[in-house]
Amino acid sequence: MTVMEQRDAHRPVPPPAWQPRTDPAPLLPDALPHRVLGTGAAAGADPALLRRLYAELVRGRRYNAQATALTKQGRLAVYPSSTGQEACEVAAALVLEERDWLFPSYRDTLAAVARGLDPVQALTLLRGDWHTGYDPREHRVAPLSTPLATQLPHAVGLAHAARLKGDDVVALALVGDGGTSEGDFHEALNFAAVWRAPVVFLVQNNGFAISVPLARQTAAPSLAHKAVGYGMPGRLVDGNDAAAVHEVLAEAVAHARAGGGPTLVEAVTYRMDAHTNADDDRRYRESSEVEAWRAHDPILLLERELTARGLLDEDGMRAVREEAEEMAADLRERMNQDPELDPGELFAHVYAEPTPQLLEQRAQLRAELDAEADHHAPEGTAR
Amino acid sequence: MTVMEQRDAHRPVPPPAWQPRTDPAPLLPDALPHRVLGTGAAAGADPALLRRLYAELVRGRRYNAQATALTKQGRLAVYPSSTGQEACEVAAALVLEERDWLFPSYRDTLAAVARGLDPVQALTLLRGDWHTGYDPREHRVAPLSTPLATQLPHAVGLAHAARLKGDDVVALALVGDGGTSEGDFHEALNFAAVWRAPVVFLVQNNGFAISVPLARQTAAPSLAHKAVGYGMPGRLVDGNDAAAVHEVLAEAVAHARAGGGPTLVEAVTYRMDAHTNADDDRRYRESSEVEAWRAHDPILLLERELTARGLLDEDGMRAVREEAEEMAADLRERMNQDPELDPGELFAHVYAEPTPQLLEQRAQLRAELDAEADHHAPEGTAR
Amino acid sequence: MTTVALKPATMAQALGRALRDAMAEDPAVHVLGEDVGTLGGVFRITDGLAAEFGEDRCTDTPLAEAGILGTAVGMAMYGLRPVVEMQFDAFGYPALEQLFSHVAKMRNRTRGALPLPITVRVPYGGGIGGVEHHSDSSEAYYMATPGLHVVTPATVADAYGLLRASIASDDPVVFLEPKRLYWSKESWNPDGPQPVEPLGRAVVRRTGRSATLVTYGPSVPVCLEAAEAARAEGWDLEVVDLRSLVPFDDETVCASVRRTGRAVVVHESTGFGGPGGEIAARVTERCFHHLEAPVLRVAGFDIPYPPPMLERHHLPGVDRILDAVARLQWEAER
Amino acid sequence: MTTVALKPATMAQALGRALRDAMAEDPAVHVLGEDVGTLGGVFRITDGLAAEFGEDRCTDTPLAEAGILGTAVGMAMYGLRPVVEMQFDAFGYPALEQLFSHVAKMRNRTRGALPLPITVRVPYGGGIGGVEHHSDSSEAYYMATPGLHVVTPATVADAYGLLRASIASDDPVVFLEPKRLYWSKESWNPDGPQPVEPLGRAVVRRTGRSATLVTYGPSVPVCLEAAEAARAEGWDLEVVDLRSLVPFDDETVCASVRRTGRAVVVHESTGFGGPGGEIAARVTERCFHHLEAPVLRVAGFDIPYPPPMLERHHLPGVDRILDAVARLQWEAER
Ligand SMILES: Cc1ncc(C[n+]2csc(CCOP(=O)(O)OP(=O)(O)O)c2C)c(N)n1
Ligand SMILES: Cc1ncc(C[n+]2csc(CCOP(=O)(O)OP(=O)(O)O)c2C)c(N)n1
Ligand SMILES: [Mg+2]
Ligand SMILES: [Mg+2]
Repeated sequence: MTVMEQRDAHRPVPPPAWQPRTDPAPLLPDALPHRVLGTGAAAGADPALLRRLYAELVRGRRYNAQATALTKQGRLAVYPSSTGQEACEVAAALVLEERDWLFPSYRDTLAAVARGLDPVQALTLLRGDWHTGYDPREHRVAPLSTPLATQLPHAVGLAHAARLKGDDVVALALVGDGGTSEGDFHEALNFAAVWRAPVVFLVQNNGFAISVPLARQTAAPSLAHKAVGYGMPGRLVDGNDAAAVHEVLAEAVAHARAGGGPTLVEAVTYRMDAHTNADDDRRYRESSEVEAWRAHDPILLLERELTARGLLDEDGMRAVREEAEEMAADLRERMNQDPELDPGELFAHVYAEPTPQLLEQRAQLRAELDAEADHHAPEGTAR
Repeated sequence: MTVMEQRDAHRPVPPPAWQPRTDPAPLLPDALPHRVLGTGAAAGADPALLRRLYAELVRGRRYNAQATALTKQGRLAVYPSSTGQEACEVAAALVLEERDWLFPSYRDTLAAVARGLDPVQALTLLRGDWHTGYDPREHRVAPLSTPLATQLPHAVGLAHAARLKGDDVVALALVGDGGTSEGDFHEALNFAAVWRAPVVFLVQNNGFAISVPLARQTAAPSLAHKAVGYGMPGRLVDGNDAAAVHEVLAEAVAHARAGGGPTLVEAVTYRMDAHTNADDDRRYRESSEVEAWRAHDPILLLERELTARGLLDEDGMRAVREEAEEMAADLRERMNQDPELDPGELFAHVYAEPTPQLLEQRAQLRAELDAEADHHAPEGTAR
Repeated sequence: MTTVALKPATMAQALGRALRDAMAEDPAVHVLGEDVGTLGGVFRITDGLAAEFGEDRCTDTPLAEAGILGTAVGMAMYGLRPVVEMQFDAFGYPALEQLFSHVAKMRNRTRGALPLPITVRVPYGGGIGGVEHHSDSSEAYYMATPGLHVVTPATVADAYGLLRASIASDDPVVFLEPKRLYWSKESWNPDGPQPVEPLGRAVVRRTGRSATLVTYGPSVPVCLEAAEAARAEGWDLEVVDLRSLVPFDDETVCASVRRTGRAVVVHESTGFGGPGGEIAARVTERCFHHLEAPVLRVAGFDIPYPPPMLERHHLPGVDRILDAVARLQWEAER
Repeated sequence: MTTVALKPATMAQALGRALRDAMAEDPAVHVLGEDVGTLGGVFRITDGLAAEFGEDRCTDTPLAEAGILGTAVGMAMYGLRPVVEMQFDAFGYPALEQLFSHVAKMRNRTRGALPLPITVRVPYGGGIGGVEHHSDSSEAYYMATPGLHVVTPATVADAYGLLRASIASDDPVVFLEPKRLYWSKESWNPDGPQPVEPLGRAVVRRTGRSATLVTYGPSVPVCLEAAEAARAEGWDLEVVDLRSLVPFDDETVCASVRRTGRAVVVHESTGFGGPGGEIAARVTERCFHHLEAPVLRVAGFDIPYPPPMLERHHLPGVDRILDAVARLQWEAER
C-alpha cells in the first residue's frame, strides 16, 4: 500500500462531497495586458536593469537588421526576424540565472544571443552549415526548435529532472501564438502542472502564424486563459513593454524556483517584419496595421521612460548604438567567411559509434570526393 | 481584398487598444456539478423523459452485466464496462435527434445501443469478428474509437461539414478523463471553437484512466475549466444524475444547433467495474471507495425521484426489469452463436478495388485453406 | 487531329490548376491546411483558391496537423472530399496517428461503409537549401501502411494528372510533391490536361537496353540526366518512373528489368529501410533468372537529412548513379 | 566451472528484472509511461518498480504519448536515462513526431553534444486476440529513421540481455517486445543474467545446411518450429535471429546465406514496405552469386491487422514458411 498511500488525497468522490481541486480565480489572467512603461509603475524598477534592457533592445534590433541583410547576401539560408519582439526576446534572456535553461523556437536566436551566445554560433542552423552551432549544455540553451511547440515538453522534462535531482534550475520555453494550437503545447502544459515542474512558458503572441491571424488560431478570450485548464496561473503582459515582460517573467521564474510550479505568460506583441525573408507579408496584412504598431515600438517605449526619468541622454543612446554597430560589423565580417565543412562529419554523429554501414557510406563518399578532386585537379598534379 | 475583408474584425492591435476576444465569465463552469434529482429541480422535467431514462438505465446496467458475463464465456475478446456510468451513456444517446451523429469511444457501446443499435452489432469489435459491426452512416454512430481522443477531431470535422452543407446536424463526442490529456483533445476543441462547429464534447470523468486517478491526469480545478482556453462554455454536471446530464447536454445541443458553437461538458461519475474484464482494480483502488459510490448510483437516484413523485411503482419497476432481462437473454443467445466469417474478406475492404498484390495474397490464402481442408478431409472424401 | 497549344508551365502551376479544376467540378472538394487561404500556401500551390471558392472551400486552419487531418476524416465521413496540405514533409508527422490509425483503416474497419476520399498533399525531399526538418523524405512510412495510396509526380503533366486522379479516388492518397521540382518548367497543354487513370501505373520515361533505372519523383530528372551521360560509357539505360509507390506496378517494372537484365533503384530517401529495399526485393523475387547482377540501390545516406551546405553530398546525383551502373557486373556480359 | 541454477521464467519476468537491475545500478534510470506505477503496466512488466524505487523513479504519466516521449527528451538532456513504455504499438503513434524529429536527430543536430540515451519500450505484434489497434507491428517506421537503434528479443535471456544493453546505450533505442512471447517460459539463470554487448549482433538459433530463415522477435519460435517440421521434407534449415534490426548484422546473415545458398525472411509485419524488403535486398546485394533462388519473404499480408477471429490467417505460420521454402527452386539443386 506504500505507493497508494503516497498518492494525492484527491480521490474520486461523488458530487455531494465533490470539491474543485484548486481555486480558479487566481489562475485567471487580467483582462488587459500588464504594462509598466509610461504608467508610473516603472518607478519601482531597478534603473540598471532598465538601462541594460535598453542596450539589449537596441543591440537586438541591430542584430535582426544585420541578420536579415545577410539573407540578401546569401549568407543565411533563411532568417525569421524578431524585429518588434525584442522586448520579449531580451527579457526572456535576462530574467534567467546562469544555471537556468532557455528553450527557444526558430525565431528566438536573439534570446540566445542576449543570453550570451556568440551570434555566429546562434545562426548556424539558419546559415546552413550545421543544425546547431553551440553546445546546448555549455550554454543551457536548447537547440532552436523548428517543429512547432515540440520544444515545450523538452523544457518540462528538463525542469522536472532538475527538480528530481534537487537542483535549483528553472526552464523557460518560448513559443508562438500559432504554436499554442499544437497538441504538444497542451501535453507539455499538462505535464508541467501535474508534475509542478519549475518551468515558465512564454507565448509571444505576435498576431500571426505566418499569414494566419490570431482570430483563425483561437476563439479564447486570450491565450493566457488557457492556463486555468491546466491548473496553472495565466498572465497577460504587454510584450512590447520590456520592463513589464521582465517583471512578469521574473515573478513566474521566482514562483517556479520556489516550488510553485509552472506559469503561462502571454506577451502581446507584433511581428514587424515578414515571417521570414522568404515571406511576402503584403499578401495578408495591410501596411497601415504595421504602421500602427510603430507607435508602440519596444525601443521607443523604453527610451521615452528612460529619457523622461533622466536615466538616458543623447550620449548614452549614442554609446548604445555604437556598441550595437560594432556587434553588427563583427557579425557581418565573420558571417562573410565561408565555414569550413567536412562532409565526412555527416556520418559522425548519427550514433555514438558509426555503424558498419555508415562507415561504408563514409568511405564511399570519400572515394567520390577524391575522384572529383582528381578530376578537377590542375593538369600535371599528381595525387 | 475580398478574402481579407471576409476575415474577422479581430486584427492585432497594440495593448492600449487591446480587447479580450470574448468575455470569459460566461464560459467558466460552476464550482459544483449541476444536479437535478433529489434537489427539487426535477419538478420541471418531463415525466415521460424521466421514465424513458429510467428504463434505459436499467436496461443499460443489465447490458453491461451481460456483456461482462460473455467475456467469461469467451464470447467477447474484451469488454470495457460502463457500469456506474449509465446516466451519461443513456443521456448522450437520448439527447440527439435522428439526424445527429454520435462519436463513441471503446467504452461507449451502451450509448450506441441506447441510440437504437443492435447490441450484437455494437459488440462486433469487442467480440472480434470484425472491427465494426454496423454501417456508421446508417445509424449516424461513428465506429468505436480505440485510440484515445482521436475521435474528437472526426466529430468536429463532421459537424463542420454538415454546417457548411447547411444541414441542421449536431455531433456529440464522448471521451474519458484520461483522454483529455491527449493532444487530439486540444486540437479538436480548438478547431471546434474557431470554426464554431455544432459539436458537443462530453467528458465522462469516471475518476480513472485504467489505474491512473484524475490527480495524476490534471491539476485543473475541473476538466470543464479547460473550455475557457478555447473560448467555449464549460459545464460541470453530476454524471450519475441522468436528468441533469440530459438537461445540460440538451442545452449544449440546442446551443450548437442554433449556431452558437461547441460546448465542453464534464460529467463527474465513477467506473464501478474494473477498466475491462482483463483489469484487476484491486491493485489501484480500495473497495471502500467503490462502495462509497454505490450510494450515488444513477439508477438509485432516478428511482428515488420517480417513486417519490409517484411516477414509478413496483409493477413499473418489474416491467422495466423484465424487458431488460429479455434483451439480455436475446443478446446472450445470439452471441453464443459463432459468427460466419470469410477469411477472404480480409482483402476486400483495404481499398475500393483490391490491388493486384492483394488479389495474389487472397489467392494464396485460398490455396492454403483448400490444402488445409484437403488435409483434414475425412479419408475417402474426394475434392 | 487538333493542334495542341503547348505552353511552358511549372509543376506548381499544374498542381494549382488541378486543385482549381477539381474544386470547380466537384463542390465536395475542400482544401484545408496552414496558410492555404490568403497566402496561397508557402509554395503558392493554393494561390487564388480562397478568392475563387471562398474561405469555406479553401480554409486556413489552426496550426495543428493532427487536427487538420482528423477534422478532414470527419468531413470525409460526411461526404466531403478534403484535400489537406501539410506544409512540409516533417510537419506532417504530428498527423501520423490519424493517418495510420484512422485514414488508412476506416474503409476496412467499416467493411467498406465509410471510405475516406482524402488527399494528403505533402511537399517532400530536399535540394532546396532548406534548414533541418524542411527536406525529409518520408515515403517509407506511408508505404508500410496498408490502406493508403502513395503517389508522386515527376513531370508537370503528371502533377496535374495524378493530383486530379488522387482527388477523384475514393481511397486516401498520400500525394508526395517533390518540392525541388515545383519550379521546374516544361511545355504543357494547359487547355486540356487530363487525370491519370487508373492510379498505380508506372511509365517508361526513356527506353534503353543495358539496364533499368527504377525511380520516382525528384530523382526522375536526375536519372534521365544520368541516362544521357551513360551513353558516353556505352550504356543505354531505361528509366522507369513509378509515379505510384502504392499500388506498385510490378508489371511495368518487371517487364523492363526482364528486358534489360539489370536494375538500379534510385531515390533520395535514406537507403536503409527506404522504398528501395522493397522495390529491389520484389523485382528480384519476380525476375531472378533474368538478372545478370543484383539489383542495386542508390539512395540518400542512412543519416538525418544534412544541413543545406552539405546536402549535395547526400543527394543521389549522376555520378553516383553511374558508379552503381558500373557495378552491375558487366564483366559477365556475354 | 560453477554450476548454474536454471529456473523457468517468462519473458515478462526477465524484462521486469532487467528494468529493476538497471534502476538499482544507475540512479539516472527512470521509468515512465501510462499505468507503469501502481498497476505495474498493463502487461505487468514494471510491477514492483514504483514500490521499490518510488514514484519519482517509476512514474504514472498523464495519458499523452507525445508528452511522455517529449518530456523524456528533456530528462535525457539533463542527464537522466529515461525508459519509456508505450502501452501498445499503435498507441506510440502520437509520439512519432517526437521520435522522428527529435529523439532520432538530437545527437546529430548537436554534433554529439546532446546524446539522448532513451529506451522506448513498445509491445508489438499480434497473436494475442487483441482488438483493433492492439496488434500492430511498426518496426518498418523505426527502421526507416536514421538515429534510432531498433532491437527486439525472441528469448527470455535476450529479453534481459538486450534490454539491459539498450538502457545502457547512449543512443536512443526502440525496444520492441513481442507481446505474444511475454508469457512464454524458458529455463533461465536469474542469478547472473548479463547484458548483450554490443547491440547489433544477430545470432544463429539453429544451424542447418539447406536454407536460412532470417527472422526476429515473435517469428523466431515459429521459424524454429518450421525448421523442425522441415526435417520431414528433407530440409535442414538454419535460423538466424536478428535481435537488432538497426544496426543490421550483415556479417552474420550473409555468412549464413552464403553457406546455405537460399534464404527466406520471415516476419509478422506487412510484407509490402516491411522490414523484409530491406533484408532481402541487402542480402541479395551482398550474396548474389551464392544464391540458388531469390530471397523470398513470408510476412503478414498487406492489410490492416485483422480482428481476433481472423488473425491466424494473417500470421506467418509453419505451413506458410514451408511453402516458401518449397519455392526455393530445389529442382536446380545440383
Ligand atoms: C509542426 C510544425 N508545423 C508547421 C510548421 C511550419 N511553420 C513554421 S513557422 C509557422 C508559423 C508559426 O507561427 P507562431 O507559432 O505564431 O510563431 P511565429 O512564427 O509568429 O513566431 C509554421 C506554420 C512547423 N515549423 N512545425
Ligand atoms: C492513444 C492511446 N493511448 C493509450 C491507450 C490505452 N488505453 C486504453 S483505455 C486507457 C485509459 C483511458 O482512460 P479514460 O480516457 O479516462 O477513459 P475510461 O477508460 O476511464 O473510460 C488507456 C491508457 C489508447 N487506447 N489510446
Ligand atoms: Mg506568431
Ligand atoms: Mg476515465
